[in-house]
Amino acid sequence: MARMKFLCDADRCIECNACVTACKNEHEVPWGINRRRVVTLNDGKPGERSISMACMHCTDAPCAAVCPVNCFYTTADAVVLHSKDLCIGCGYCFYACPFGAPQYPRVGNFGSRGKMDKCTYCAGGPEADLGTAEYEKYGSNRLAEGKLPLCAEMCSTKALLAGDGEIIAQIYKERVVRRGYGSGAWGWKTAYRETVAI
Amino acid sequence: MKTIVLAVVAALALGALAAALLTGAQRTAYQAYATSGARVSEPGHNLVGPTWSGEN
Amino acid sequence: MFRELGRLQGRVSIPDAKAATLEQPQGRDWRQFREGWLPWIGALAVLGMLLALFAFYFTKGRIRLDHTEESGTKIQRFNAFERFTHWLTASSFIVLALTGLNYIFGKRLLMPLIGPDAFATLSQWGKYAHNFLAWPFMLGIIFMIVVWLKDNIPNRVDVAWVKAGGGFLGDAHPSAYRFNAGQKVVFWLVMICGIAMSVTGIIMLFPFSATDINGMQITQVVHALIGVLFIAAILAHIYIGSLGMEGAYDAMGSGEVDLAWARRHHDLWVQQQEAKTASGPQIGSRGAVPAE
Amino acid sequence: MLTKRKSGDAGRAKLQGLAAGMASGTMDRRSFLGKSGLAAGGLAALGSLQLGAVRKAEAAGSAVSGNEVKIKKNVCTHCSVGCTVTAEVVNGVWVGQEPSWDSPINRGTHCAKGAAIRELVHGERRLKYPLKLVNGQWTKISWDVAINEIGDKMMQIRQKSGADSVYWLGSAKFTNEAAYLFRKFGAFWGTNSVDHQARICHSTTVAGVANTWGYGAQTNSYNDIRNAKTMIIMGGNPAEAHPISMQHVLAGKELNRANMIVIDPRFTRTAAHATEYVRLRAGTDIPLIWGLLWHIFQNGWEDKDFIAKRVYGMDDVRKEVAKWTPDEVERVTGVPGEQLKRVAQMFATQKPATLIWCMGATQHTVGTANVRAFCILCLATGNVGAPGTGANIFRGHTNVQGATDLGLDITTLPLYYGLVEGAWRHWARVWEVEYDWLQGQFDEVPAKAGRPARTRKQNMETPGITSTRWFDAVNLPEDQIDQRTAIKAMMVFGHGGNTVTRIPEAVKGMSGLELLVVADPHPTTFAALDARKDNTYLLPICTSLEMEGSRTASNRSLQWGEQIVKPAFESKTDYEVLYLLAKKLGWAESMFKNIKVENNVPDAEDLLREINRGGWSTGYCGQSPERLKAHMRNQAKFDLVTLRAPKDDPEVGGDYYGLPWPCWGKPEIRHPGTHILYNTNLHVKDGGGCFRARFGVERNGETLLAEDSYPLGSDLTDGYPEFTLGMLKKLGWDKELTAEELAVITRIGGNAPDTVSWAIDLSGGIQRVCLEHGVLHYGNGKARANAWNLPDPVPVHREPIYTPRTDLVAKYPTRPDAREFRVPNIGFSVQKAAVDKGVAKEFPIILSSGRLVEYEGGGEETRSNPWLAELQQDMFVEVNVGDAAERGIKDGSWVWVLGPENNARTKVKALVTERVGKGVAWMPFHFSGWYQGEDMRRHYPAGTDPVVLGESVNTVTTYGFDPVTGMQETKVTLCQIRAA
Repeated sequence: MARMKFLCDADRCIECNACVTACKNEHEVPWGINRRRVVTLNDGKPGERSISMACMHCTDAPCAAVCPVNCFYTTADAVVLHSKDLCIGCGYCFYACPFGAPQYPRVGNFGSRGKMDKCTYCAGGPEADLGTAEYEKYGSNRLAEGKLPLCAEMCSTKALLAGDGEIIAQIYKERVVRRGYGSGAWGWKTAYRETVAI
Repeated sequence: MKTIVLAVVAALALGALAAALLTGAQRTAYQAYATSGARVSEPGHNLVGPTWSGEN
Repeated sequence: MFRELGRLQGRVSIPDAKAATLEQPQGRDWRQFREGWLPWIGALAVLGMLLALFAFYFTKGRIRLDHTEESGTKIQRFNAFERFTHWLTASSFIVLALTGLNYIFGKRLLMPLIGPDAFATLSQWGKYAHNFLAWPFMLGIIFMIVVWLKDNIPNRVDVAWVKAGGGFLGDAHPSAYRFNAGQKVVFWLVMICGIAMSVTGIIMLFPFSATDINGMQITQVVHALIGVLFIAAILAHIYIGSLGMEGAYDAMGSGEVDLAWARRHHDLWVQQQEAKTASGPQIGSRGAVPAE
Repeated sequence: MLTKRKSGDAGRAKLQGLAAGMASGTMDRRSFLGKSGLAAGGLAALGSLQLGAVRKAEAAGSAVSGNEVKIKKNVCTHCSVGCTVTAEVVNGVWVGQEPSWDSPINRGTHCAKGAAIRELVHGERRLKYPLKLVNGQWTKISWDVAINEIGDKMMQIRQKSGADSVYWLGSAKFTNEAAYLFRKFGAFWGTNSVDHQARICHSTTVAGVANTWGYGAQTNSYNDIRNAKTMIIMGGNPAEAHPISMQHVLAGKELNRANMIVIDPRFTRTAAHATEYVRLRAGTDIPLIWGLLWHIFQNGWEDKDFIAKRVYGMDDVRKEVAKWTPDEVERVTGVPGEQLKRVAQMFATQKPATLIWCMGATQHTVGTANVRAFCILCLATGNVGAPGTGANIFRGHTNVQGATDLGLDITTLPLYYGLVEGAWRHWARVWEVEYDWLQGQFDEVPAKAGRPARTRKQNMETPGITSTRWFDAVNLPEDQIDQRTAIKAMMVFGHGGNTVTRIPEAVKGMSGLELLVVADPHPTTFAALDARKDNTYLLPICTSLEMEGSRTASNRSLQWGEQIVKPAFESKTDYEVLYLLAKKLGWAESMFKNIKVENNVPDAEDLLREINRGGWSTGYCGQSPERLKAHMRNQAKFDLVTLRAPKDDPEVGGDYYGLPWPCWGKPEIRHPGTHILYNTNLHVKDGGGCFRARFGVERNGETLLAEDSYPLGSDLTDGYPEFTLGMLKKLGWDKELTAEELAVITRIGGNAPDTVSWAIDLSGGIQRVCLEHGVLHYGNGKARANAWNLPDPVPVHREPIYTPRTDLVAKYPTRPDAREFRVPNIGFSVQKAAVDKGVAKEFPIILSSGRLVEYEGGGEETRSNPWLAELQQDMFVEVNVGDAAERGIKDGSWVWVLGPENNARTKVKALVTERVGKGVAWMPFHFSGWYQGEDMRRHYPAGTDPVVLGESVNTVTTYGFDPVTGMQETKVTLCQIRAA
């Protein structure tokens, strides 16, 4: 079975935010909820690198571990999803997530922050596939349509790779071999406890 | 026993009061993440529900 | 090049400053604490205390009022406001404790029984209760300070009390003012833990207003650790105040205790009371005399 | 709010059988609540639960994966890369966007704007119905009322002040057909003051490059950059302005392990990926290029063979370059000689090498000279006319290339025919309109302030006023304006207004107008500046996604866009509005003689066919609607690097994608288009070419024709002049013309048929015959390193008007004051005054401006798109860490940026960064809606104000115009920054 992963090739990412708006467009993500964002390290200095970050769908996901109501589940192709019916909006997943993926409709007090929302790898949630209820709660389900996340499909320089971990690692490896440099499969060590051996 | 009941009732009352105040002071993400340069009239409510509770 | 060098901070163009943290590995350590250590510490503390009390109850049994302590006349130990304060804090504490423990043990113990849906709704309600009943608890803590701080300043008498093992060893009853050393320990325990819980609780109630993500993790660790220890300690207090010592409940129940019992356990306090009122011991509820 | 839905049977089953991780055999939530007796009301009150509220599926359509979804293809309306947009349309509602995998240009990808473009057609901040300003209040009016009132007022103004008093400001976001129609409308109205965004974008490039080797356009393409071994990106930030081009740039950099050199005063997102970053002082492009050439000539790295055969006047350049020794270059530009030597060596020897530039090179008072210096660098190193080389000019807007080609330029009629009588007669023939009638539409200009009068014919052949000076032509005293009267009315179609310098002056200009009409999907800055009380109209125009039409990308490929959805709200297409206006003014029949009009909407295909019938000069004659649509259907067949389809394909065999102009001859002869200009390695019928012989045959004894260099398979193996019927006769090829072709030529030639040139031969016969002989009808000439007809024939460094280096102004002053495009250009006096008043001390920081990836152009459209607006919510200024520390400015705090003219000031946020060097600041130019610290949101019609507003950088930008094209100087001025 495929093991879905994200890989952002920091040597190609130009912080054009196509991934961000593609996600907003595909799932009608409202203002204030940023499932995906681009962070630029060393901004303005040589060695500046931009990385597009949403949720890495980790192996043994920290968010799933700390959730007091265990509302997370990992699908057969290793996409970490959660149920908004069960979520109580406590915010623990945000503390545990190394990548700051969870988003909350309300930012005020701890009491009623609303149900957590996060990148679903365009795989919807625990509702009937391609149903209106699924769209209203979790967004569209491209994986059910045999497609891949729109953020990666529309990435302007093909920096953001999504798909089976083996395949995108192979793509990235070939690139690094051909171009002679690479800043590493970003975030893989933390998320998947492995990296791409070049 | 009367004091105990009174205390419990008082606790619940204070709790309810805190609930009302805190929920009132609550700010949605689109209010919090809109700066003075932006006027957000239609923030959209997919994924978060019409009342921005994440429940729809 | 960038991996695993600790927290990575960058620049984002959106107003949500938290998004600028690209990676914070401390999340893994926090998870290790919350899923690894905390359940064990919590279980050990709470079950340990229960077992200890259980064992104590079945060995030493209940401390009976002996016959010399039933003179039939009463003396007011706590006035209405003090009792109100106690029960305001106690009732909200119980709910806070239960809902607090639910965060740790709910999914391990309760969810298998009632199923994810029901448990989620329960937890949702638990969270609301925890957040909103925290405020009465905090108010109660403040009231406690107001009414009891002055009686809980430790003094030489307490030292002697402790040396005598608080009356458990032998049958001598060391003298004590209004609160003996044990009760002062409980008071200070409630104060310290209560305030710590309140402070960390408020920080968590308004996330990221006071600190960043690592601060929030640390706050949660402190809140949880103190929480479970606090619960364990209060279990002991509940035991002594109800089952452990006969007649103790009345002090906080009706507010009046037997004069003879008071003379045996809190002799210096009774003397103070009598010195203050020329007409001897107060009987009944003739107006709340402030227990100065 | 239209949302995307995927309907299907939403069963509850999924909730019960959650993945194995959850315990099973349990109650679900509702039954639990039912049993526990908790009243539903109690819960719902806290808003935590929405029990049983069945939500009506709000979407007008639901994207059922099945046959109901219709796929429509159009082209992104934002930048000029030309990404294909694949739209999923259900019941006439655009519900989703899919990657356009087939397009060879974007291969499925988009940038932030392209991926959010669906929102444009249902944005709630769109202008929804025509509005009229009545003593300061926006009032709704109907289209008929609007067209009637505007038409009447225009006729009144025409009677009183003449045709030249109405200024036609077109748009780079027009489709080709709309741009052509707009220019035709200007010609019928009788004025040459028809301009658009190219003026402030690449006008200097077009003038400079055309005057060097023939056509002013990108010589290669984005895809061709994949062949480059070395790329210099100078004065351009493609990572923010043309993100998808970076896919080809970075892929090329990786495939060929190419050198990627970025030369920019600012460490941009593009520079972050460069192998070599060169930071120069803004405004010193020419010294840097001469510095490079100094090293090239010093070490003999130049391509001597190429220069000998195909370049004229390189010796004059050698003389100028000799002055620019490395230390003088370092003194002026700040770039160390050693670094320039490295860059020169790479560009000259590690070939093929390409030079990429954008606004950084063009938006200067020396813009045209800059661009010519860039071309000379390419010529000297032989880096033109081959794969992986060339001048890759990244044009800005979606159709700035097409709109420039089709004449939205005050100096020419469509397709660069110019304004000479021959050009007017050519178009009169194509439009089937009397030349004399057209001439009659123009004003007679009386003698004024010592200037001779102009007859209608002379005025007809005189360029109009540039869009950078329209407000000067309102504010200046009448006698200084070289036309009948000052400008009285502005017809603004799709133009922001905050992208032109000196906005305080523009505000005065706006109040001086008698009529202002803004036709745009959004109200634009013209509504926000609160300069007018009445006689102002806002007409809602739909975006190019809501109408059919073709657009020309920066690589000269034409792409056909289908109408994705009907125009939103009450908006109309450009075609319809121009038709209604033409009908109101009375010349609709003659203007739309050969164009089918159905319920007031002219047919886009017919317009393109008319362009094909007249587009001989630039090769716009082969791109028929049918061929373009075939290309859009067969996008996957075109190769990624050569952009060419396999030869044997029935529909698009051998074509280059989008038939990049020039695509010679009639559509029937199926010329494949020209992927790489001036490429002598290919036969002309395969898109080969050579430099145009448009500057004559010989000068000062030196030939201007190519010497033994010719396109592959050419019958003539040496340079030759432009082709006329006479030339064909001399070569005996005229016999190959068909009878009809000969008849047409003789009809056109009248009594001198031999003089009929290839450009005005409507039959296309001359072109057809030349192609058969492998010869290029526009001649085979040499590129000119010395353009003797331009000011500074060999580019000379001239300090910007507002320069911090007052010590250099004496040695490198700007050009003396002169009259250009009907208004005075007093750059020299302004520079002198600035130096005398010591402006540089009071305003020490160099201010440059540029693009953000999230916004485009004036920004009204993209700042109204919440998905984009959320990413950049505050106008900001990038301040160097050192400068910020000196002024006590913290990152993210408010600051005042003060400009040297009109004591203009803007209140913006500070972004303290290393991106800009010490003493340099940078601001994006997409914001408007705040003015000198005041929020002008209330001046917008209700509900049409963009989501994000901010100060415009051009409030503080200053005087300075290029002598050849009137280009503004937005890339370098001075400012002071103070904590607010």
